Parts: sequence; structure tokens; C-alpha cells
Amino acid sequence: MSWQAALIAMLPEHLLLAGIVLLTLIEIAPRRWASPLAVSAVLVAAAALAAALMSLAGYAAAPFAGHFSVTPTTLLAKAIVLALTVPVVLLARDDFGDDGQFYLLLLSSLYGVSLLLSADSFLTLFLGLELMSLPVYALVLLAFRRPESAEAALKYLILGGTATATFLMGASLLFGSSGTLALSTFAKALSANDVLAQAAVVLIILSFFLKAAVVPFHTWAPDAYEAASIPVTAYMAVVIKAGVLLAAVRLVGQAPLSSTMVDLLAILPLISIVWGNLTAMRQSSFRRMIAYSSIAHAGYLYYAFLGAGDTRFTAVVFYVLAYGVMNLLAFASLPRSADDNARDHLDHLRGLYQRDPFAALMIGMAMLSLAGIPPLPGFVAKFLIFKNVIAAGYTLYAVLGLVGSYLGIYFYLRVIQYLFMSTREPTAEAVITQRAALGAGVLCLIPAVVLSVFPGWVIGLL
Amino acid sequence: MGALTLIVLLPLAGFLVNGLAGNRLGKSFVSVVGCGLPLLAFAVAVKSVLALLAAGTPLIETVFTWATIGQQSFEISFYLDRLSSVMVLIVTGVGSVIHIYSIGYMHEDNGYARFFAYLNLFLFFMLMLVLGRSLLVLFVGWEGVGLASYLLIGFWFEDPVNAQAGKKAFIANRIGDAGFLLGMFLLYTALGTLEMDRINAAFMSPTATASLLGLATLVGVFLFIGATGKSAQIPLYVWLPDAMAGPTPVSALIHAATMVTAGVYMTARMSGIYLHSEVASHLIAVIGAATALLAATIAITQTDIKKVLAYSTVSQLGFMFVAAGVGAYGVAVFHLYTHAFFKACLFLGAGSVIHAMSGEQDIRKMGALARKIPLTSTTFVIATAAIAGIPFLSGFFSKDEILLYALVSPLGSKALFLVMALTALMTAFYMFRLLWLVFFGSSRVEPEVAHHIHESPLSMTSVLVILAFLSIIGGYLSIPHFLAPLLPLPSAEEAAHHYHWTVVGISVALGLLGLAGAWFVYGGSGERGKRLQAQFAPMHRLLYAKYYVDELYDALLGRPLVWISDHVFLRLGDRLLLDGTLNGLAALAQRAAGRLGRVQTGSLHLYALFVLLGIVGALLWSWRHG
Amino acid sequence: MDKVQMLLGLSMALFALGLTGVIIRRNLLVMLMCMELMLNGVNLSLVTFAHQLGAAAGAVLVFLVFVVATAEIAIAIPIVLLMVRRKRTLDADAYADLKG
Amino acid sequence: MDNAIMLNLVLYLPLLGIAMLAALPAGHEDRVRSTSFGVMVAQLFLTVILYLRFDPNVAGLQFETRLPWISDWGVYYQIGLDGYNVLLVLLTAFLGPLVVAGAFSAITKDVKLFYAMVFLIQFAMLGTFVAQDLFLFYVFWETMLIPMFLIIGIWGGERRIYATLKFVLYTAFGSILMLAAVIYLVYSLKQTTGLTSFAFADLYRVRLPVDVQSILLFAFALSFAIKVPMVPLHTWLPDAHVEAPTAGSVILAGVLLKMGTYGFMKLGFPLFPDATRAATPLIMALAVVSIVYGACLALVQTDIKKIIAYSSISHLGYVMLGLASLDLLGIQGAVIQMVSHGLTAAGLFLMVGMIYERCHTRELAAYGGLAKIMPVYSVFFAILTLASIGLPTTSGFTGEFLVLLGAFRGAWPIYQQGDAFPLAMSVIAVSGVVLGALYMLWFAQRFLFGLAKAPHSDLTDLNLREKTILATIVVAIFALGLYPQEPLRKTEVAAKQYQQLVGTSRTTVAGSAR
Repeated sequence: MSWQAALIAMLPEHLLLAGIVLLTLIEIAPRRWASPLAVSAVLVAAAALAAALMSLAGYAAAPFAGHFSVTPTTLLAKAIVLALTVPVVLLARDDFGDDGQFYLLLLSSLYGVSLLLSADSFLTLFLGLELMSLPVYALVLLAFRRPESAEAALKYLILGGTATATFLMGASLLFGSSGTLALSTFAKALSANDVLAQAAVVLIILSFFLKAAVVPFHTWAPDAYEAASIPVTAYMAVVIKAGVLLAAVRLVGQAPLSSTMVDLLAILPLISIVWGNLTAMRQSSFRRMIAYSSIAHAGYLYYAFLGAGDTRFTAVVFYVLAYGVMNLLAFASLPRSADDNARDHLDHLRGLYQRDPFAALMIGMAMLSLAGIPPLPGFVAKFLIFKNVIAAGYTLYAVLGLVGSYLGIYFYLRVIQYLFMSTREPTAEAVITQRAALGAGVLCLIPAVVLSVFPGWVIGLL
Repeated sequence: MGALTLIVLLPLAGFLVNGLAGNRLGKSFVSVVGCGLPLLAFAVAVKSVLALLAAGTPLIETVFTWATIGQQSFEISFYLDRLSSVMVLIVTGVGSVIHIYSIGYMHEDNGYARFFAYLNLFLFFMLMLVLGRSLLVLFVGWEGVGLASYLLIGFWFEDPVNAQAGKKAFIANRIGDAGFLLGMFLLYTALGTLEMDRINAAFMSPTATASLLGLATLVGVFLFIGATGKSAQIPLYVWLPDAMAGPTPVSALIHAATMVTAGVYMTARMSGIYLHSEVASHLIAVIGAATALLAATIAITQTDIKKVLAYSTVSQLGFMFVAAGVGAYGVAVFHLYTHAFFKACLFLGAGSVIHAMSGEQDIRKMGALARKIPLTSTTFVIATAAIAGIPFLSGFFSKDEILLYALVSPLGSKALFLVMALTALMTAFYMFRLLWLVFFGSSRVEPEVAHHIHESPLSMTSVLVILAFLSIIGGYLSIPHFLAPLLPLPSAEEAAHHYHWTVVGISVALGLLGLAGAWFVYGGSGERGKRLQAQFAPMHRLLYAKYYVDELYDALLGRPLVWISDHVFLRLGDRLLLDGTLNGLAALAQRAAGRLGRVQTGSLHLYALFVLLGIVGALLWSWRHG
Repeated sequence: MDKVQMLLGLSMALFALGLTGVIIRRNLLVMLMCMELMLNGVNLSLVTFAHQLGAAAGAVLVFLVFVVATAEIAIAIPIVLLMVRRKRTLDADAYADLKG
Repeated sequence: MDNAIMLNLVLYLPLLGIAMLAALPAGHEDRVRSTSFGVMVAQLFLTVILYLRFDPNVAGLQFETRLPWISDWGVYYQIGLDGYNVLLVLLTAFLGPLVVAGAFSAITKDVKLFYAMVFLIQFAMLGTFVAQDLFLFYVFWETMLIPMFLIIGIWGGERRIYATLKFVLYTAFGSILMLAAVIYLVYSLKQTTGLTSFAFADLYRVRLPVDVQSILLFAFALSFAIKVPMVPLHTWLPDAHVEAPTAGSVILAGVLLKMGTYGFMKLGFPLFPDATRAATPLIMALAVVSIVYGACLALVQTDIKKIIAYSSISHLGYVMLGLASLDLLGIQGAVIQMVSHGLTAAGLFLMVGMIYERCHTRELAAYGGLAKIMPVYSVFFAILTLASIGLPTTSGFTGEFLVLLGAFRGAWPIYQQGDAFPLAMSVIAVSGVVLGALYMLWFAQRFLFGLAKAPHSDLTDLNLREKTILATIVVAIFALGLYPQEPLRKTEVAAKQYQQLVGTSRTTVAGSAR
């Protein structure tokens, strides 16, 4: 491997690394000489841009052969994940202001994600996963506004650790059955009927379920999401989920699935669709509701794997894009308030339309999109996935999944009902519209519109 | 624009003018428009009838094509032959004079313009009915007159009773119309046309297929259902007596002279079909006879002057249907025509009486009015004599022929003849009873009413005179003979000759008997009447209550319908079953949501347990299926 | 070769033990240890395979696992401290404020 | 202007309207109203031009636009006019200004949002009608939900939340299954013919075994039948109507319900002809049940709006009967009946709204003797009532007469082959004529006649705006009743195509239903 190749191929990672270094310098410097927010925003954006351009240029290289490689698709995935992080950074403004550690942790976790996305061996994959997860445990903790956040962090940590262990156990069994840690062995094992390999595959898949919060491994999500602060929740709900799913695509690739795997990849996601959508109905905390909704969405996302091999990547990427953008739009438009508890409470949204029509419309739009109602992007994304599932011949699963998604409509509409149909209670104070948050909102609104009006163009790009 | 179209449109113009601007134009103008246009229509009608007689072939005017679908097209066209010419003359002629009568009768009413607008609207639809070439046009008129009658019955809508009566009339007619529609559909399906001349031709043509003729009965019955509604026959006659809630001119025009006879006209018009169906014809005859008898019995006991006349109308319509039923369509139309005169005269006379009695309609509170309102009473006497079948008056001729053909026609029978004879007797009886109770005998008028009893204005009395005159001479124009080319009488020539004078004798006897009977019972103080009533108290109660038919219908149809709709459909079906299920499901989802939420206890142990179970379960699953 | 089998069985046992420990033990620190136990189970199996197959990759992964395990604990301990400062107990069941 | 462009303009004018409203500064509610009205009128104007330019003799699409939208799936942005939708597009555009004008005085809260929502739903409805690509159709179809959800939910009555959620959840459920069916249909098209396309024209060619057809038809029918609505899927309608603001009811009754029948006519039945013909008895039965059931329920309602709501169920039963009859008269009648009901129901709801603005109650018991107090109002009301019970010379008669005649004519040969069921259905359907008169006249009698009830003795009669609105509708009603020839000409080709599509078998033996 040539170090130039490494230099170029890992440009996005390097940019993130540079960001990490800079932030550390800012932290240790006696006097603040740059705004961490600005730095991280710029660098994440730059990294995203770099990845995107490289992907468009069709750049491909394997600086660490067998462990780390980039292809246009991986770069595209990276670009999307990084791009989705930019609004998160902006969002952090009024929760963390210029508190550097948040950005530090965020970027390191992001580094993990991008490592994850071009891993070729279980070594790198494992590194990526952990590098992604560990900072997040700390991030959850970081919201000192909530006394429970420590509890949440620990729950997340312990279950996450379990996931790691499960993953490693799977990896080692795979290693044992194939003699190598190359990622490609997984795809082979999918169709193999050697007991060891199959167990390995199952364990690895389950660990990914756990990271993406699929029933019954979802239990950490609601607590962590609720106790974390808005930017962190957004990060977990969007970026982490996106990273895990894209990694899963990389892992499974285009390999055909044995019927056992199909059922595994259909039934648990199906359950989590139903479970998430039902449980969300009764929530009074916005973030907790979003947590359950994200559990359901994890279900839809894993459905994508039922589709034919060559359709999976597109489906997942498009869905992640639509889902992420809309989630971030909602988070960006949430009304601000001193008291985090109150702010998180759904009642805080009552009559928001009277107070801040724009925000209300944005949140409403996001909810409808998440509910998968046309013409919003969420619909096209769902359609894409279910189309593939049916085309692959799993009509029954598709129908059940759709019916499950029907259950979800209610609680999204409930939010809209709060926004538009109930009058504001006098206590709710006027909204302080944050420029940064507004920027984040706009940043999401544009792609949202593009995705709704020209879905064909976007799909064409993927 | 053709003459026939003009005839139809003139009243429409009147309706539009009076309806849209009447209130601003003042009564005199309204009267001019309201009466002038019908008169004009009458003139045009006369002219075109003359043209028809000159031409000899029916006049046909196509106005426009209503709809073309595929090959078939529905055309709005008018058709004038001898039959429709009789009708159009009656409608425009009698109609016009009744309009004139209304000037005086309605003068005080503040709905004056509205009234004339409605009357003109009625004429418009009625003319459409009688001039329409296709059943479609006829049906438009058919429903239209129903609407006009609905509006006019409920003219004084502030009294819920009147509105109720109007609704009742409309619904009863609608029920008939449903049958009528089915008849139309069947014909259209079979022949692909609704034009009546074509339909008749198709049925009469020697090449008519058996399958087509096989439909005759069904079609005939369906159409007749429509007739029973419009012409108040059993079982749908119940609306007509209530319809008397409308202003008296309306009763005269719509519920005596013209609209109610539409059914008879239709049967005559469709004779081509009925001639091929003995069953249908018999049905018509039987229903007609039964209705005639039933109505006559009821009429005997009624005490409201207009109700008596109403039931007599029902009864007379029964006569007409008997004629149609025995195949003597010309005779039916003949009676229709004479009836138009004397019944209109009677109603308008009644109106004049009511006018004089300042609104009183109960004949028990009248009596000995002859001297106070001579002109009215004279005309009333003449008309009564006419309907009772006293010789040499119009009614005598038509009724006599009905009785004759009921006996001699191949479709007739002795029984039928006897029933009709009995009915004729009753007719004479209750009419003369009415006459006596109102105009002769001792006065039972309340004093405060008594001192301002006055003869009606000229505009009304003149009309009475005209109609009385027509009731006298009307019979000398033999309609059956006039219509013979179109509607040949049943082939019973020698039988007719053989029985002719017998029947004449009988009917004259009946008329006089009725007169004598009424005189005997109600003459003088009318004590005998009361005693008779006391003797047959239960029967009298039954008759006076009109056999409780209204109550019966309400109990058998009205209440069950509402009850089922309310309890079965609404409460059980919609609320309990459908909404109950849905709300149940919603509640279920909510409860499930609660349950699932409670699983999230917050205990780390439980969470870990889930993970363990998940892993173990998945592994076992994969081993079992792998 | 039964030695490998045995070692593998042992590693599995460790793993299962760890997971059960997380489930049943009430003390937070013990739970963390159990988590480590799972990882060590994995390590054992990795080493075994590496040895059996004579491939170094497995052994390399083991070192990474060590690193990560320490990192996890490094984050976990302060969290636990925070929690204990709040409620003055190590009993995991005391910390179930987030639920529903 | 080029027709295709004009059609697009008609379609997007509402969005333009929304933009204009957004541009308006807050507070100027009258300017909001006038702007909305202006846009709607412009739209109507353009639509009328298109209607006049529409060539009745051309089979297939006119004024077509076809652009690739999601090329990878063969989804096209394809819109155009044909005999199926031309009248409904005209109806939609016709009601637009009336809806806007009707809400001038009624809506005072969040005026801007309200008119924006009206525009949005107008856009969605027009889109649904003109869409010629199944994906596009579905997108528009679903988009309709949201504005209606808000219109009922924000400006509705007391139980508006319940009503609007009921409406959305009901409809959404149908759509979900339809979505699955859509995907499956397209996928099987790809399987059988190899081309991936959502275009109606292509989908009409797909061949499927009857059992698969039936399943798919069921999925489509569920969605459409809920919109129509057909008994027993109707219970959302009364609540939605009662709680919705006048404009909402007018849109619902005027256009939205036609979506269901249009869907059946354009998609449901032609796509699955064999299943349809197999299910015809069921469809007819449901149609007749809707006619009778709706009428009976209308008979016992005490809430004015509910009476009209249930009457809608009854009237749309005729449409379904006509479509199921597969007789040209019936089909044409069904089309006319759709428009006719759109006019009469819309008119009646507008009138209810007008009286509600004056008396603030929908309880029939509270009314009476309006004919005395508000003569003009009563005249209009009477006319609309008569139109709704299908009195000759009104549009209602044209529709009902043709439908019933067609149903009868279609059933007769079947009867002669020994199956009396369809005939029986068409005969029972005729009874709807009586029931219709029964409930509407009883309603009118209690509403208009009798003595004036005390509180309303000093009501002001209709003002000029209201008169104009109603007069427009009444004119249209009589036009359709007296000279249906013109619209019938425009739809005839489509009716024949429908007849032919549903009439000819497109089944296969080797089906791949999984």
C-alpha cells in the first residue's frame, strides 16, 4: 500500500481526524481561539463534500488491502451519513453552545461510522462499531439537564457491550469455520448450512439488530433517546442507525438469503414495526415517541434485505436519506425552552401553529413523511422497499409490513393534532427561534423537497 | 316553434312570469298572465285540433333530442291524435275556466301570484303528459303534475296538516311511479323505444312475436300500478281525499277534472298492450269496480262537502277504469270527459258554498242554502243530476255506456254489471244526500255565519254556469264514436243493441231511486237520516272512518319502516355493529399500546433477559429450520 | 480434537455465564464484570481458533478486544459513580426511572 | 395556449394560489379571500375552455403530458383528459369558487391556512382525476387525506377530532391494502409482459388468473368502496360530514366521494374484468343495499347534515349499480349521477351552512316554517330537494333514470337465461325512488313548512352572494336535467371503452400468486 493512496482514499476520515485534533487543541488552549461548533460543522461538511466528490469521480482504492477499501458506493454512503451529521452539529448550538467535548465525541463517533462503512475485515468492522458506540455512551451522559441520563447511558452501555460481545462471538465462530476474518466470509456463510457458520451469521445479525434497536433488542433505545439531549437523540436516531444499516448492507452485500435467514430478517423486523408503532401511540415524551418510531423504522429498513441483492443498497440509502432528513427536520423545528423536561413533553407542541406557523408546518411535514404519506419522501422510501420485497416474492411479509405501518399513522397524526387542532395553553412561552436551528431546518427542508418532487432523479443517482 | 310546443310552453311562460316576478306585478297583472296564457293555449289547442281533423293523420312535433346513448336516442316530441286532442281540449278548456274562477276565489289570499304560478306549472306538466309522444315525456309530465299537486295541496303550508297531505299525495304517486318506471323499462328493453305510437304499433302488428305479447300482462300491470297512484285507485287511493286540503279550485282542476284522469288516459293510450292481456284488463276492471264501490260506500257517510266529492271522484274514476278494463276505452274517455265538466262544476260549486259560508265545510252545519245562493245551487243541482245519471244530462250517457259494456263486452260479466249498477245507485244516493243537506231541508247554519251568507262574485258564478251548461250538453258529443277510429269499441254489436234499452232503463231507474231514497231519508228535517245512522251505528262508524285504511297502512308500512330504520339499521347496524367494532378495535390498539409500554419497566435485568431470549430463540430457530 | 472442543465449550460457557450474570446480578459493578466475562469468553474462542487454524488474525482481534474492553470500563466507571452519587446505592433495580 | 400546457396550468393553479397566499402579509383576511376566489375562478375559466376543446370522438387521452418521473421504476408523470374524467374535472373546478365563496363569512380562524388547505385538496383531487399513471394516481389519492384531515380537524365542530381521525384512519386502511395490490399488479405486469410500467394503458393489458384478480380487486375495492362509501364501510361519512365545516362537507360530498366511483370505473373494474364479472352480483347487492340502507337511515336522522350525508350514500349506490350493470345506459347514467350528486349534495350542504350561520344548530327539531321567514332560501332548498329525489327536468332524474333503465336492460337477458338475481336487484333499486322522496320530502316538510319556530322568527333571507352561489348550482342542475346530451356525448367513448374492458376476459391459467 502506498501512503499517498492512504492519504487520498481516507480523505474524509482525515478531515474528521483533523477536526478532532483541532477541537482538542481548542480545548487545551488557554483561551478560546475558534468556535468548536464552527470548526466541526465546517470539517464535517468538508468531509461529506470530499466523500461525495470522490464518489462522483468514481474513485476506488484499497489502501489497507483486506481491511479498508473505498468504492464509489461506499463513499456515497459515507457522504450521506456525514451530510446528515451537519444539521446535528448545528442543532447542538443551544444545547451545548461552544462546549467542545460534545463536538469532540461527536466527531470521534463519526470517525467510527466512516470506518465502519469501508471495513473489509471484521477487525475494522469491530473497530468501527466500537469507535462509533463508545463516544455515544458518553454523549448520552452529556446532557446533565436530566438526572436520569446516567442511568440511560449505563443501560445503553451494558446492552451495547452485550451486542459487542455477541458480535465478536459470531465473528470468532465465523473465523473458526472459515479461517479468515475477511468480511466476504459472512456473505458466503449466509447460504452455507454448516451449523457453526449459521450460528455465527445469526449472532452477527442479532448484534446488528441490537445496534439498530430491533425488537426484542430495542429496550435501550427509548430510555437512551429520552434521557439524551436533542442533538444526541437526533444523532442516535439518524446517524447511528444509518451507519449500522449501511454497514449491514456492506456486510450482507448482494448475497442470496437462505429461507431461514429470510424469516429471521422478516419476522423480528415485522414485530418491531408493530411493536414500535403501537407503543408510540401512548407516549407523552416526544423523544421517547421518536425512539419507538425509530424502532419501527429499523423494522422497515431491515425489510430492505428481503429484496433482491442488487436492490438492497439503493433501498436502504434512499430510506436512510428520507428518514434521516425528516427526523432532523422535526428535531430542528422543535420549539426551544429552558426546561428540557417540558420541552420534551408533547403538550409543549399544543397550538404551536399559532405561536410559530413555520415550525408547526415543518414538524407536521416531517411527521407525515415518517408516517409514509405521499407525496413526501417517506412514502417513496417505503414504496421502494415494499416494491422490492414483493418483487422478490415475499408478498405476505410485504402486506403484513404495510398493515403494521398503518398502525403507525395514528401517533404521527396525533402530533399534528397537537400542533394544529388544540389551542396553546397560556403557560407556553413564546418561541426563541435559533438561527443555527433554523439553518439546520432549511438544510433539511431543501433535500426534503427535492426528494418529494424528483425522487426519480435521486434514485437514479444511487 | 310548432303549435303543440306552443301549447305546452304558454303555461310555462305564465309560471315563470308569475313565479319570478308575480309579487311585484300586482294582482291584476298576475290574473291577466295567469288566465290569459291558458286561454291562449286553449285557442291554439282548438286550432291544432281542427288542423288534425283536417289532416286526418296525427300531428308530430319533435322539439329536441334529450339524450343519445349508443344507437338509442330519447327525443322530446309531441303527438296529437284524436285521443290527445280530447284531453288537450279538456285540460286547456276546463283549466282556463278554473283559472278564471280562481281570480275571485283566491282574491283575498296573499299567495295570489304563487297560486297562479303553480296552476300554470300544473297546466304545463299536464299538457306535456297528454301531448307527449314517448313514455319518457309522458313520465316527465306524470311526475310534474305530481309535483304541482304537491305544491298546491300544501299551498297553505303553515298548517302542517296541509303539508302532510301534500307529502302523502306525492309519496303515493311515487309508489305508483315506481311501478310505472318498471313498465317503461320493460317496454324499452323489449322494443328499444318509448314512443307510444310505435309501442302500440309493435303490439298490434300481425308480426308481433309471442315473446313480446307474452310481456303484455307484466307491462300492463306495471303501468297500471302507476295509474292506481295517479288516478287514486285501490290500493293507492288514500291520498286523494286528504288532497282536499288544497284550495278548492285545485281540487276541481287537479283532483277532479284533469290530473287524476291521467291514469285513464294512459291506459287508453296504451290500449295496444292491454288488448293483448286479458289478465291485466281483468285486473283493471276488478280494481276499478272495487274502488268505485268502496269509495261510494264511504262517500255516503262523509260530512265534509269536499270529502264527499273527493270520494265520489275516486268512485267515478273507478267507473272509468271498469270501462277501460272491459276494453271500451272510448267509453272510459267519454266518462272522463263528462266527469270533467260536472265534477269540476260540483267542486267549484262547493267552493262557492264554502266561500259563502266563510270557510265552513261541514254539511251538518249547512242546509236550505238554495234561496240564499240561487245561482250556485242551481248549477250544483244540474251537476248533481248529471253525475247521478238523470237522463239527458252528460253523465247519463257516459255512465249508461259503461254499464252497457260492463255487461256486454267479451271482457265484461254480469257480476261486474251488478256491482257497477249498485255503485251507480249509491252515487245517486249520496249525491242527492249532499244536495239536500246543503241546499234544502232545514237550515242548521250557525247564526253568526248565517247573516253574511252571500252569492259569489260574477267571475266565479259565470264559470259555474258555463260548466253546468257543459254538463248538460256534453253528453251529446259522442266521444266513443269520435275515438272509434283510434280506439274501436269491443266487438259486441248485436249484444249491445239487444241490451241497450234494458240498461238504459235500469240506469235511469237507479238514478231516480237514488234521488228518491235521498229525499226520503234526508228530506224535510232529516230526522230519518239520524235514526238510520243510529240503527246502523257500527257500520256507520266503519264507513265514516273510511274502513280505517289509513290507520292500517300506517301500522303495516309506515311504522315498521321507521322502526326498522331506527332500531335495526341505525342503532343495531351502524352504531352497535359497525362503529362498535371499529371503536372496539381502536380501544384494543390503545390497550395493546399500554401493555407494550408497561413491558418497558426500566429494569436493566429485564432488558438483558430480552436480549438473552432473543439470542437463544433465534439460534434455536435457525437450527430447527437450517 | 477434544481439547479444542473443550476450550470452545469453556468459552461458550463463559459467554453464557456473563450474559446470565448481567441478567441476574443486582450489583452494577458485578454486571459490568459479567460483561467483561462475555468478552473474555469470546477472546478464548478467538485464541482457540487462531491456534487451531494457525492464523494470526484471530489473535490480533483479541488485542483489540482488550483495548475496547478497557475503554468501555473507562466510560462505565464514571457513569456508575455519577449514579451512585445520586442514589447512594449500587443496586441496579434502584435505577429504573426511565420506563413506559 | 397549448391544451396540454393549459391542463397542467389548471392542475397547478391551486399551488400557485397557495404561494400567493403565503406571500400575502398576515392579517389581510379579505385579501386572502378575494385572492383565493380569483384563483378558483381563473381555474374554472381554463377548465371550461378545455372542456369545450375536448373532442368527444377521440378515443383515449387528450391534452396529454408524459414525462419520465421515476425512470428506474417506469413511473411517468402522465396526465390527460379522457371521457372518464372530463366531467369530474369540470365539476371539481366548478365547485371550487363556490366552496371558497361559501366560506367567506363562515371561516374566521386561521383563514390563510384554511384556503391553503382548500387549494391543496383541490390540487390533489384534480390530480387524482387527470393522473394516467398508477403511481401518480396513488400519490394524489393519498395526498387528499391531509388537507381534509386538517379542514375537519381545525375548523370542525365539537367532535371534530374523533370525526377527522375516523375519516383518515378509515381511508388510510383502504389505501394501504391498495398499495400492496398496486405493487403486486405492476410486478405481475413485469412478469407477464416484461415491461415495467404504471401507465393505466399498459396495466389494462395485464393478464391474471381469476383468483389473483379477485384478491387484487378486493384490495382496490376496499379502498374505493370506503371512499364512495358503500355500506358497510360508510360509517365515517356521517361523522365527517356532521363535524366538517360547510366547505369541508361540500368538498366531501361534491367531489371526494366521486373518487371512489371514479376509481372503480377507471381502475377497479377494468383492471380485473374477470373478477369483476364474477363479483357483479355482490357489487350489485352492495349497491342496492347502499341505496335502501342509506335512504332508510336518512329517514330517521334528526341532524340536518346527517340526513344529507346518508342520502349521499343512497345516491352513490345508484352510481355503483350503473357501473355494475355493464349496460351503456347504466354506465352513462352513472357518470351523470356522479355529477348530479356532486351538484345537489354540494348545494344542499351549502344551504345547510347558510342556515347554520344564522341559527347555529343542525337539529331539525329546532326548525320549521322557513318558507314563511326565508322564502328565497326555501325556493332554492325546494329545488335542490326535488333535484336530489330525481324529479324530471333536474339532473337527478337524468342520472337515476338512465341508471335504473340500464340496470334493468342489462339484467333482463340474464334473467331470460335463468338468473333472476340482477333483475331483482334492479327492481329493488327502483324502490329507492320512493324512499328518496319519502325522506327528502319529510325533511323539507319539517324544515320549511309548518309554523315558524320561535327563535328564528327574525331571520334575514339570503344575501346576494348566497343567492348567486345557489343560482349557479341550480342552473347547472337544470342544464344537466334538460339537455344531458352534451355531457353524454363527451363521455360516450369512455363508457364504451369501459364496457369493452370489463366485458372482455383477460384471465390466464398459469398464475403466480404467492
